[in-house]
Amino acid sequence: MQTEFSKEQQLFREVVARALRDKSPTDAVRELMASERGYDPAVWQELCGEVGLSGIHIPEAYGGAGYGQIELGIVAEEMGRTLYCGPFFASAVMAASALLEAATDVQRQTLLPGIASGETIATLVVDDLNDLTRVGSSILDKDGGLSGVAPIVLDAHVATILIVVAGSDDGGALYSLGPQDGGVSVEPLEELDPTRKLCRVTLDKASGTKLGEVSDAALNRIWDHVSSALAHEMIGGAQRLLESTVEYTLVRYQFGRPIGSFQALKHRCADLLMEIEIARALVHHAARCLDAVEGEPYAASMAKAAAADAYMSAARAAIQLRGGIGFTWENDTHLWFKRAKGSEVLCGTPTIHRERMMSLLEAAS
Amino acid sequence: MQTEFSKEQQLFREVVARALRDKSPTDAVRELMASERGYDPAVWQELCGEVGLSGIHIPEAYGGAGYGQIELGIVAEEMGRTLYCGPFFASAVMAASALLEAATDVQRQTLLPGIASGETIATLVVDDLNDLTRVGSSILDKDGGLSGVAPIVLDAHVATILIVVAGSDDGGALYSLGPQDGGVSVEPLEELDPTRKLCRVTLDKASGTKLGEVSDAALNRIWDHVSSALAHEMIGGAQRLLESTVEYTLVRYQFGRPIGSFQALKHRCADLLMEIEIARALVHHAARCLDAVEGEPYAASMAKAAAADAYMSAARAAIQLRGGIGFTWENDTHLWFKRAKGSEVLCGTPTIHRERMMSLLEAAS
Amino acid sequence: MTSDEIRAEAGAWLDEHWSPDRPLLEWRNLVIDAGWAAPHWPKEWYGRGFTLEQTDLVEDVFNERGAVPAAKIGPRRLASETILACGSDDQKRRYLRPILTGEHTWCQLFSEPGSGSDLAGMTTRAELVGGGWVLNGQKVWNTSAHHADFGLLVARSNWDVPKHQGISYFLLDMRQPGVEVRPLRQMNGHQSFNEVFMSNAEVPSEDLVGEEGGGWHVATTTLSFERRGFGRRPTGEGIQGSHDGKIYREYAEEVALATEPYTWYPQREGRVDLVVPRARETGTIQDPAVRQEIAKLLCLSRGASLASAAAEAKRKAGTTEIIPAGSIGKLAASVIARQASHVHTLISGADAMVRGPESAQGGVIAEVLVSVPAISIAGGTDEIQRNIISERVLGMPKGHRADKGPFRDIPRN
Amino acid sequence: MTSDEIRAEAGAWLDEHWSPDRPLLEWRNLVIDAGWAAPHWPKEWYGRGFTLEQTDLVEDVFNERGAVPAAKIGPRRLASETILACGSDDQKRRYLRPILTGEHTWCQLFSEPGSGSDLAGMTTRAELVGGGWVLNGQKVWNTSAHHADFGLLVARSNWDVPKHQGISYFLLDMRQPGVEVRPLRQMNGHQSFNEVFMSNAEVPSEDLVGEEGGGWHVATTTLSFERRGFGRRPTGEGIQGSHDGKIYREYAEEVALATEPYTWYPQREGRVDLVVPRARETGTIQDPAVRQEIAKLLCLSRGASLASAAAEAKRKAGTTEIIPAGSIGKLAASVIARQASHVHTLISGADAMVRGPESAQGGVIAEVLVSVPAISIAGGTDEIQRNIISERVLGMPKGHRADKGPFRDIPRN
Repeated sequence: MQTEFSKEQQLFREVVARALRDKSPTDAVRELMASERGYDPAVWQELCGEVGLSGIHIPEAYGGAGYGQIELGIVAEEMGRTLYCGPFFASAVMAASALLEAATDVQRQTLLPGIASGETIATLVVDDLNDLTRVGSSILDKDGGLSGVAPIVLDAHVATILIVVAGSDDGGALYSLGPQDGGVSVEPLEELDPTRKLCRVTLDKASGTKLGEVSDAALNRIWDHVSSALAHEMIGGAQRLLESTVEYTLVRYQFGRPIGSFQALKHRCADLLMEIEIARALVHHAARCLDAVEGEPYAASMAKAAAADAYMSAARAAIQLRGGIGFTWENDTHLWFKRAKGSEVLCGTPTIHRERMMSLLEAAS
Repeated sequence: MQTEFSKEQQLFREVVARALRDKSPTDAVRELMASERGYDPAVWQELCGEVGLSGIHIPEAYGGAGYGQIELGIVAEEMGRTLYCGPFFASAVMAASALLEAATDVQRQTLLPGIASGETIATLVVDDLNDLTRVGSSILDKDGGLSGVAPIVLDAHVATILIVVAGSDDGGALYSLGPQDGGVSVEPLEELDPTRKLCRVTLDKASGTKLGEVSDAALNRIWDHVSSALAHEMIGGAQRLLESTVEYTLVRYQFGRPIGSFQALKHRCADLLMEIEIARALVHHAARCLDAVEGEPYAASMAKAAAADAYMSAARAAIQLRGGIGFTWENDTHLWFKRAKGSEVLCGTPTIHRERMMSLLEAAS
Repeated sequence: MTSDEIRAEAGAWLDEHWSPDRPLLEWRNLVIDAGWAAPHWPKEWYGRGFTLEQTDLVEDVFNERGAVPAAKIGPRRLASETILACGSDDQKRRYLRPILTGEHTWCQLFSEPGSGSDLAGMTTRAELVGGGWVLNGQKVWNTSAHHADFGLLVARSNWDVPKHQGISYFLLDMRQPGVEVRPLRQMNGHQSFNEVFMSNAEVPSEDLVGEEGGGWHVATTTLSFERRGFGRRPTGEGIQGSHDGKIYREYAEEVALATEPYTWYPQREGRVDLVVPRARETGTIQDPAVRQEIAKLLCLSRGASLASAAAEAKRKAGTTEIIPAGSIGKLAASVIARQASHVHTLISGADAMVRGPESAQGGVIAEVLVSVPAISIAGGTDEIQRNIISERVLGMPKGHRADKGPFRDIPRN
Repeated sequence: MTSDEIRAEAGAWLDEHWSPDRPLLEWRNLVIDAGWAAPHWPKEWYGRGFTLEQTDLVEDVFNERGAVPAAKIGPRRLASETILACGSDDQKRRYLRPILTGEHTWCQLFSEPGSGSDLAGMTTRAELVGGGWVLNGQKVWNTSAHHADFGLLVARSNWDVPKHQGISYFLLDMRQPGVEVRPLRQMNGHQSFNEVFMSNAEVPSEDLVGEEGGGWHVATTTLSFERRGFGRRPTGEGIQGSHDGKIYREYAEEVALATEPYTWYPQREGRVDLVVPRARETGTIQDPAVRQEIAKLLCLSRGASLASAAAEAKRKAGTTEIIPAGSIGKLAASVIARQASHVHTLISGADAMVRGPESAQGGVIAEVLVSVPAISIAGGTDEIQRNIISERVLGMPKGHRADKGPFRDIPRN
C-alpha cells in the first residue's frame, strides 16, 4: 500500500492547483453561487476535457485516465481549497462511483466516457443522503416504473442524466433516466451552501434503463468512495481557512500588537493545525486503502468524520478570529463556512460515520 | 419552590464549613486515607452527634433534624471541599435514603435514629452501582436466604448494619443484615480514591430482615437523592480546586512573571469558572426540586452529570496548571483528582445520567 | 410613594387622558408633560425621580390599558440616557423631548473597522476648525444608522496623549452631506447594520458632550446603559397587534423599524427551544448518540439560566461578592449556541443543506446554523469575556500592554 | 560500506569473539576496542564514523545473535553523546569508555522546583572557589539519580547577564557528601524520579563542559538528543529472557534498573490498545454513546500515527517544509491519552473506583486513570508545545518577554 505521494502525484497536484487557482478565483465563486446554473460551462469543459479531471479515476477502458482514489482525492482537495463551483462531485464522484460499482460492463462503456470527458453531467439520485445503503424506503421499481422522492440531489438541474438507486422486490438496482423524461420532476432547492446546487427529484412511474443490480456491499463501497473524495474536498477547505486565518492574525492589530501575538489565538491556531494534520493523514490514508483494497475497512468513515470535524473547527475559528468582519457577507470566510456545514452533513454526519466505523470494526472482528 | 438559600441555610453552611475546616484538614485526610479504617470515630461522633450532620435530612419522627435535601446538600458540599473521610455518604446518604423511601414506618423508627445520631453506621448493598434501579441481577431472596455478590459497597468494613436491595419472585425489597451474620462476607478492595473506602460484599443464604418492598419508582427516588448529594459533594471539591489553582498561578513565577498572567491559563480558568457556575446552579436546583417535589423530573441527573464533568475539568486543570509538581504524591492536588474520578463513576457516569435524563424527559412528555 | 399609589396615580391619569384617537405626537407630548414618559428621570427633565422598579410599574399600567408609551426603543434610549447623564443643559433641552416623542431617531457610532475588541483604538479624526468640529473617518456595525437623525459619535481629537485620553464624544447630525450611510450585509443574509463614512462632516461646538478628550468616560456611560439592556429590546410590544387605530399603526411602524435588525437574534442564540420538538419530529430523539448531545445542551442551557437567576438574586440582596454574571452569562451563551447548532445539525442530517421557507421550521433551523457564529463576537468576543472573567472575577493579572504612551506611536492598522 | 558488508563484517567478528561465557565487562571492552560499541562515533573515540542507519544494522546483527551490546540505556546515553559533542578530550578519555562498559551510570540534573517550563530560569548556584566549582541548590525529576555515579548538571554561574548567558554545564560526581538524593513519589504511586540537593557539592574545574556561561548551548545539545529518543527507551531488550547465563543475568539487571522508572509510561499514554478489548469484554461496545467515544479515539490515535509517519517520510525525503511533527505529535499524544482515559472510564463505569491486581486488566486500567495527567506535562507541557507550534510552524509572533536583562533582576519565586 502506498504511504506517501509519488513524484508524479505531487506534480499532478501542482497542475490541478494551478488550474483551479486560475479558473476558480473567489470572485468567480461569488458570481456562480449567485447564479441559477451554478457553474461555468466553459471552465467545466476546460477542467474536464483539457485537464482531464473528471475522468482521472475512471479506467482507461471507459474513457478515463485510469488512476485511482488518490488522484481523485488530489483533485477534490484542490477543489475544496478554491471552492470550485461545478457538478464535479455529483457527476465524477457520486454518479461515476455508482456506475463503477454497480453497472454492467456494457453500461459502463456507454455512460462513463461522457462523464470522463465532461460532456455528460450525471448525478446520483438516492433516497437518503444520510445513509447511502438505505434503499427502498422511497424510490421503488414497481408497477412498471420508478416512483418516489429523492429529497436532495446534487446538481440535478444541470444534469444530462440521472443515475437512480431504487428498491424493488428483487433488491436494489441502478437505473438511468433523462431529466426531461416523462414522470421525472426536478425542482431546485434553496441551499445553505450556495456553492453547491441542490434539487428535489420526484419520480412518478418514470421508465428508467436498468443498469445493474446493487448489493449492500456495493452500496457500502460507493459510500466509501464518495466519503473519501468528500473528505479530501473538506480537508482542502480546512487547510485554506487555517492559512488565511493565521495570515489575518498577523496583519490585524488591536491593542497595539498583531492579534496573532495573543496567546489565546496562538493556541487556538496550534490546536487547529493539529486537528487538521490528524484529519489530513486519515484522509490520504483512506484513498490509499481504497486503491489498495486493504487497511481498515472503516478508513473512509474515519476520514469523513475527522475531516468534517476539522473543517467545522477551522470554519468556526476563521470567523471568530476575524471578529465582526468575519461575519459579514463581504468577507469571503462565510463561503467556506457554509461549504463546511453543508459537507458536514452530506453523505453522513460525523456521528453517523463514527457509528458506521464501529459497525464495520465489529463486523470485521 | 425555593430559589435561593435562606439566611438560616447560609448560617448553617458557615457552621458546617467551620467544623469541617477544623476536623478535616488535609493532613488528617492523608492519615485516614492511609489507614485501614479510613475514618476517625471521635470526629465522626462529633460531626454526627454534636453538629448533627448525619440526621440533618432525617425527619424528626425518626430522630433527625427534619430538614431536607438542600441542607443535606450543604453538608455534602462542604465535605467535598475538605475531602472529609468517613462513612457519611454510605450511611446518612445512601442507606438512609433507601430506608426513607422503602422501609416500613416501624423499620424506619427502629433504624433511622441510630443513623441520625451516628451510632449506627449503615451502608447500602446493591447489585450495580452504575444503575440503582437494576435489581435482581445478582442478589436474590430465594431458597430461604439472600445470596449474591455486590461487587462494590461503600464503607462496609466499618458498617454496623447492611441495608440490602435484593430481587425475588415478588419484585425487589429492602433487607437489613449484620455484617457479622452467617453467610455474609465483607472483603476490602483497593480503592483508586483512597479517601472513600470500598468493599465487596458476598451473601450466601444469609438471613436478612425484610424492611419493605421497593418499587422501581422508589429506586429512582433513591437514585435521585443519592445523586443530588453526590453532586453537591463534587461541586464543593471542584470549587476548592478552582480556588487553589488560581491562587497557585498568582504565586508561581516562570519567564519572569506569574503564570496566572499568561492568557492561555487565564482563559482556561475563566472557562472552568463558567463550567462550575453552571454546574453549581444545577446542583442547588436539584436539591430544591427534590424538596419541593416539583421541577424537571431529571433535575438530579442534570446535577450529577454536570457536577461530575465540572469536577473532572477542575481536577485536570488543577494538575496541568501546577505542572510537574501537581503530579507528585506530596502535592495535595491528586487527592481531589482521585475523588473526582471516583465520584464521576459512582452511581452512574455522566453518560449514564444523560441517557437517564432523556428517558425521564420522554416519559414525562 | 408605594407601588399601589403609583399604579393608582398613573391609572387615574390614563383614565382621564388616554384616547387612541389622539395623534401620536400630541399624545406623547401630553405623556411627557405629565411626567410619565421617563419617570426615573429627574423632575426638571420630564421625570419624577422614580427608581427603575417604580418606572416598571408605570410601564405595566400603560401596557395593561393598551396606552402607547413614549418612544424608548433602540439606540434612542442610549442617546437619551447618555445625554441626561453627561450632556449640557442646552443639549438636554434640544434633544431629550424629540427622543421621547419619537420625532428623532438615533444611532450609535462607536466601532470602526480598525477598532473592534479594542474600541478605544478608534482613528476617526475630530479637528476643531473655526468654531466647530470637522470629522473624518469610518464607523461600522451601526444599527439603525440608515434612518437615524442623529448619531452618538466618538472620535479622536488628540493623537499625542494615551489612547483613552484623546477621545471626544459628539452628537452628530446624520442629515448632512458629509455623512454617508451604506448597509452592511451579514453572512446570514440580513442587513442589520450599516457602515457610516464621514468626509468633513460637521458638528457644532455645542454638540460636544463633556470635555474635549473626555469622551471615553462618556462612551463607557453609554456602554453601561447598553449592558444593562437599555434600548436593546423593545418595550410595549404587547400593545401591538391587539388594538386597532391610527395611533397603534404609527406606533407599530416605529417598533417595527427599530426591531427589524434584531429578528435573527433568537437564531444566533441557537433556538434551544426547538431542539426537543425537532428531535421528536425527526425521530432522532431515539438515537442514543443524539440524546447525549441534547442532554448536554439542556444541562448547559438550564444551568446557565439558573446561574444567571442566582446571580441576579444575590445582586438584589446587595452582596459584596464580585458577581461575574454578565461576562459568564455571555460566554455561556456562546457555548450554548454552539452546542445547539451542533445538535440541530445532528437532528437535521442531510436536510441541514437546505434553507428557506420550505426547509425545517420554515427556514429557522438553517438561519440558526449560519447565525450562531455572531454570538461569540457581537457585544464583546468570547476572548474579551474570558479576559474580563479572569481579571475581574478571579483576580488574575493583566498581561503586558503594548498600547501605552501617545496614541500616535502605537502600532495599528 | 554497503549494508551487506557491514552485516557481514559484524557477523564475522561476532562469530569469532562472542561467547556468553565471558564476563560482561571483559566482553564489552572487546566490543569497544573493535569499534562495535558505538559505530556512529568517530574512529578516534571507539567508533567507525557510521551513519545512524548503519549503526542500526550493527545492532540488528548483535540482536540476531543474542550478543550483549554496549551499555546504551537510559540517561548514560545522553551523557556520552553530550560529552562526545561538547566535551574536552580529557573528558572523553575519562568518561566515554566506562559509560559504554556499563561501569558508570548517569543522571540528568536539569529541572528545578522553580524552573519547570522555564528551564533556563534555574537558580542552582555555581561558584568558582579556589580552583574548583562549588554547587548549591536543588534539582528535581531526576530519573536514575538514586543509583547514578555521575550527573549532567546545569547551574547558574553568573547572575548579572541575561538568563541564558549565565548558565554553565558540569559533570557532577554524585558520590560525595554534598549531594543528597531523595526519591520523589508521583500521584500514581510510582517513584520514578528523585530530588537532588546540593550543599557545597564540588566539581573540579576540568569537569566544566564548554565555557563558563556557555552551558545553555550544551544543555540544548543534550535536550536535542533526548528529543531524538537517545536513551529514552532501552535497546537490545529482545535479548532478555530468551537466553540463560551469567552475562545475560548481569545485562538483564542493568536493563531492569534503567527501565524501571518507565514501566507506567504506556499507561500515561492511555493504553489505546486495551480500549476495544475492554469494550468487548464488558459489553459496552454495544452502547452507542460509548461507541461514539471509541470511534473518536480511534480516529485520533490512528490519524496521529499516520501523520507522524508522513512527517517522518517527508523528513527523510529532505523536504524544506517546516515539519511540525515533534510538537504536534506530543500535543496529539495528550489529546489521545485524555480521550483514552475518558473512554476507559465509560467502559469501566463504577468498576473504575477499584485499583490493584484484582481490578480490570490487573490494575492497568486504574493506573491509566491516574497516570494520564503526566502526558500533558512531562517533556514540555501542552502550553509550551502550543507556543512552539504557533511560533515555529505557523509563524505567529512571540508575546512580550518579561525575562530580559540581568537574571538578578527578573521576578521569580
